[in-house]
Amino acid sequence: MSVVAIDQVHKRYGALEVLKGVSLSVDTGQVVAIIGRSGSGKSTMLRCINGLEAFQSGSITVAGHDVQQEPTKLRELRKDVGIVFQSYNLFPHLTVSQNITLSPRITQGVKAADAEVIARRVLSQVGLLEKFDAYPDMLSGGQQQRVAIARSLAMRPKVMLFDEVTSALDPELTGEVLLVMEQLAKEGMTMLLVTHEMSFARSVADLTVFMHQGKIWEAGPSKELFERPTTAELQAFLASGVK
Amino acid sequence: MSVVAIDQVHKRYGALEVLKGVSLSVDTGQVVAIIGRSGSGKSTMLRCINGLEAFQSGSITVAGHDVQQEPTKLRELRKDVGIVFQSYNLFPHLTVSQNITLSPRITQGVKAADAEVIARRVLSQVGLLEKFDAYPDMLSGGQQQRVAIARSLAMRPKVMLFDEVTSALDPELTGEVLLVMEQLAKEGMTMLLVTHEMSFARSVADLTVFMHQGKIWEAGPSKELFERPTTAELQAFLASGVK
Amino acid sequence: MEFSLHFASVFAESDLIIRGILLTIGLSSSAILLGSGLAILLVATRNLGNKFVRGCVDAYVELLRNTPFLIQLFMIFFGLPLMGVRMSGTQAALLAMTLNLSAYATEIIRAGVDSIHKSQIEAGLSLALSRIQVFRYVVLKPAIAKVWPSLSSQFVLMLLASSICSFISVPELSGAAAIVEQRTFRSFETYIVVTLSYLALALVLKLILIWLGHRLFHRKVVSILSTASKGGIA
Amino acid sequence: MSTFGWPEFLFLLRSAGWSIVLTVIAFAFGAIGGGAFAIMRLANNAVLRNIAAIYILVIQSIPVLMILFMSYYGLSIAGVEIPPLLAASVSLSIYVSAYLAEIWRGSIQAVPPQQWEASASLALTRPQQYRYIILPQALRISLPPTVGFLVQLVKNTSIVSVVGFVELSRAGQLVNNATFRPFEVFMVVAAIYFAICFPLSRLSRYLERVLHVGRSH
Amino acid sequence: QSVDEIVSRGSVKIGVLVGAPPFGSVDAQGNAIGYDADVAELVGKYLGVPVTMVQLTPPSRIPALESGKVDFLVATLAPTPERAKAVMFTIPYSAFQVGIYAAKTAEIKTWEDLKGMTVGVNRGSSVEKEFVNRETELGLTILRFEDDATTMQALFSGQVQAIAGPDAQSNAAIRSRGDTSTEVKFFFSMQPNSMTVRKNAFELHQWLNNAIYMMKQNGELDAIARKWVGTPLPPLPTF
Ligand SMILES: Nc1ncnc2c1ncn2[C@@H]1O[C@H](COP(=O)(O)OP(=O)(O)OP(=O)(O)O)[C@@H](O)[C@H]1O
Ligand SMILES: Nc1ncnc2c1ncn2[C@@H]1O[C@H](COP(=O)(O)OP(=O)(O)OP(=O)(O)O)[C@@H](O)[C@H]1O
Ligand SMILES: [Mg+2]
Ligand SMILES: [Mg+2]
Repeated sequence: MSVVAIDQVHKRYGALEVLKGVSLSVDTGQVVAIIGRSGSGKSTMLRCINGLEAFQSGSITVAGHDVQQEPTKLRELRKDVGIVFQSYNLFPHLTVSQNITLSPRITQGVKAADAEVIARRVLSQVGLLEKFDAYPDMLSGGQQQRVAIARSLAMRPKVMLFDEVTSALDPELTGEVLLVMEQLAKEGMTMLLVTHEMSFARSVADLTVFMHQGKIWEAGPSKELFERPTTAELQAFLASGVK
Repeated sequence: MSVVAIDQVHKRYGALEVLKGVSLSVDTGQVVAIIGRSGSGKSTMLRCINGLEAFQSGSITVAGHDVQQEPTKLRELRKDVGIVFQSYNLFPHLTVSQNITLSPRITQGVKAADAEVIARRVLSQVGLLEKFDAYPDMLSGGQQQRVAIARSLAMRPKVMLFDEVTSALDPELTGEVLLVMEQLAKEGMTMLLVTHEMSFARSVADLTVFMHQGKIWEAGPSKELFERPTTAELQAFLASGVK
Repeated sequence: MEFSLHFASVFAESDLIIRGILLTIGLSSSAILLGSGLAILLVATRNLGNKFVRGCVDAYVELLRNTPFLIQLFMIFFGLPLMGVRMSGTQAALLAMTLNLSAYATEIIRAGVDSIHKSQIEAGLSLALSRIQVFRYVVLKPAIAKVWPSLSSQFVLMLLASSICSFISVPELSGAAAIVEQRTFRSFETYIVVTLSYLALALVLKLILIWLGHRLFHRKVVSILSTASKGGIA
Repeated sequence: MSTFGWPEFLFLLRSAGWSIVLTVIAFAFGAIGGGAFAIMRLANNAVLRNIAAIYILVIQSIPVLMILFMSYYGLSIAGVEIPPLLAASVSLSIYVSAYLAEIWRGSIQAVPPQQWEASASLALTRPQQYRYIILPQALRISLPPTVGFLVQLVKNTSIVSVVGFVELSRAGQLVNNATFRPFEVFMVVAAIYFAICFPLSRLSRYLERVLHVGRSH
Repeated sequence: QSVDEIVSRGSVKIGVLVGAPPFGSVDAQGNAIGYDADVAELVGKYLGVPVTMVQLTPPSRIPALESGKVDFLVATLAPTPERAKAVMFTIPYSAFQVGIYAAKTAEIKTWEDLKGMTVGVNRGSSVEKEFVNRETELGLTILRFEDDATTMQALFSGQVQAIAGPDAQSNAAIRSRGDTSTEVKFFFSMQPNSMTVRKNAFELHQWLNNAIYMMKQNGELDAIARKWVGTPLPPLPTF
């Protein structure tokens, strides 16, 4: 059953058309890697899915919610869809546990004690229980990124979106974060992830989607796609920067 | 003849000893890669070499200058030693050419016309001649980093220091910058570079230095070092995050 | 010129001065609390409201920032009664100070809010917070932290400007001093006492604000005097 | 002068001239002092740094009226005669210098420390770093709060009435005392102040918009 | 400070209060005019030197005198023993009646009728004492305002129920506003005004007393009083 259904989405910034009719369907428990050159519209697609960007035409349904720009509906949607960004975006004035419990407490009315239990659970999921009371600026980049993931998980989302969550990290720290994502995949979380880590995409993602010039240029089971890219563009892309 | 001579340098931040007796000698024209875990003191060593950090004991001589915290002497030293940082640090209020010509003009009294010639030369060296009049925020990360290198080259340094100049870049942009550095190495520039790109270190550096806990733990010709690491720490390090 | 200072007759009126000091403290601290509270509300309103609401808040700020405090005070104390709204001098002073401070503080805090990166707001929204919740829990504190020095300066300026309230019979510090001065003609003595009192009040306020700033925003209290700059590189 | 008419209005306008002149003088000299103290406040030398810190702290804490009062009447008693214009200019400049020093120190510190390192690595001297790298960037950051302070300064020049200058506020009071038409008179006074200050406020907003576009925070 | 010094300097600096018409005010050119200004001119004439008039605000009168910015004050100051510890007063050169002003509808005939009222007074004036002396006895709430005009405004705005003020100024205010609802209830004292010199300026003090005596005798002060207040010069005390 498809938990994310994107249908003919067009998105323009002024005159610039960034998404030119994107359609994609993701089933529950699937892991989808989105790859493509800078500027091809990967982030924009993710941001459209959780309503951070409005789009001009087409429709998106995610976890049973129809994506539309109505504040109350958006909030309901976002309780079911977690997103993690490249730049972590932790709240610098709150401790790790406060970062995590903020939204459950004020949007779901979870009590302080229960919220703490949740915080402990998701922190151990990402292997950072000992940073419970630390402030974000006391953590390394990789640790911050894992807290950002934990913060999303605390909402018990049905779908997780990841936007280049390792690009700002050096190789060692990248490893930490990829491990957490692999673990999530194993636990059956539905995930869409934009990534530059081809080896990770290949090994973890069920499906890989190659975006090019605002379109889904090529898509398919990861193994196949990486081994037998059909379009010239994807062949060129895979040949270029990838190590 | 050794152009960089580091002898038993100790450096403390308050109670924390960051460099615990580091010694290193680099000959003219050599390319030295410095690798090691986060926090091992790599940046600190580089910053001591061009006097950005004072150290408590030991001595450093570089390009004939004895490194000591005396402003006039430091300035003389810095005319011969270029440094490029991970975060580019271009001057955002100046154009690319102004970024490059500023120091030659005001510290070496080069005339405007001559400075422009220099700017053109170093910009073509890094393949960015067409960005002569652009402002830094109009450039991509890789382009900014190459301008930062060009800015250092304009001083005609005898030694160049690079501190993780590609960490902030995505794989595609990383390629651009590494190419420039390889070119410099071929031209015989003496270079010390902190890097996470093991493959680059292996292929370009004559010498690789592994730092661990404030010490030079292991050092040797790059090929050998990567193929036959002797210490357990270097073996573990090479086995970990490296792709 | 034979001139010497005689503080005796000024100190004879120390009752009046001390009551003035207490009133100055009371007025200023209330105005700071109420004015900042109002400013936060205004910034929130401006932030969450539509173009029209934003225009109204801007008009309020510009009107109060660009006209003299004395005249605002005058209009409230003498003008409002003509429209049937009567309040005591102290109430009028408190209202005028609160409104005046709220205008300056609104502008300062707004700048702080604008400097909060958009990504923080997006992160908040993505966690299903409403825009008001994002403002309250994500934006507000870091925004105020960023502009705390300017805000503190404005508070001190307000403390010093409270002297103007003596114009409408409020016997705060400088009003009390004017009475003493007119009774005794010991001008210099009076003004010296007043200056030192304001200096003490302002220093204490400033130190409290610095301490509070560190307490609220930095998690560790550091030395109150100068700390070396990050720019200390030869 | 017993009715509020055209001559009185002109009198107010002429007095506004003093407000402007004194603002300009105080700002010009205050800016020089403020710049110097801001840089001292950031010096490597702890003595300079603390002198500047204490100067700023103390001057910001004294009502400027008292600075003026003491420098005009107080110094006179001590045997030093200074003309009122000088006393007013000096006192206001001292006051302005402390506030600008504080605003500008903040702005200089807002320039990322990496800019200091990068320029030092290019062999620039400290004055060169300030001149070519730091100040041009700090300027952009400092414009809004500086203009914000300027707007307050225009109104705070009213304290010079204590040494005999009839600037706008004082003139308003004189006209009111003679005509007993407070609401008309003060409305006009407020309007003149508004006419002076509002363009400055707008300028500040405008500069903020223009100079902050695309800049990272 | 001696008269000789002033004469040999060739000019005299006299401090006058402005902002309290009809005693002191400014014309639309900003020049000091009024009762005090005319008297000051007259003193200059007797000294035989041109007069530099220094306009002063209430809080700067005494500092200007003590710091030597002016030679003496002709600034509508009432002599009180308390003040005389700081400066020296000449014999009075002008006087005005001080009365209680209130709305016509208010039933006020004597001090007793002010019981429990909120009253206003110019905080710089010597009349303030009259209220303070009766503060507890009558249960008064006293508000002290910046100047006479503001005090009158407080009455008009209803912030106080009655004020004490000089007749000349109060009448001028009532007239300017075209106010018909306010009137004088009763006069309770005559405030004499003295010129003020620095302590120890005995010679100047004596000379000014002499000059004031002369102006009273030859009717010059009376003419000034008629011009600015509209009534003849009342009998002035001497001391
Ligand atoms: N707010 C905006 N206004 C105008 N154009 C925008 C905006 N955000 C993105 N774009 C443009 O939309 C296009 C797609 O951007 P997007 O961020 O989705 O690319 P991406 O595939 O995520 O690239 P990257 O790998 O660099 O993150 C780009 O050309 C970009 O310049
Ligand atoms: N200004 C400072 N004050 C105190 N400690 C510092 C300071 N700068 C660096 N350190 C500490 O010195 C140690 C070495 O830092 P350094 O930056 O040299 O490491 P590095 O090897 O460059 O690491 P990375 O790969 O993360 O850049 C670290 O433990 C760091 O926390
Ligand atoms: Mg993107
Ligand atoms: Mg480093």
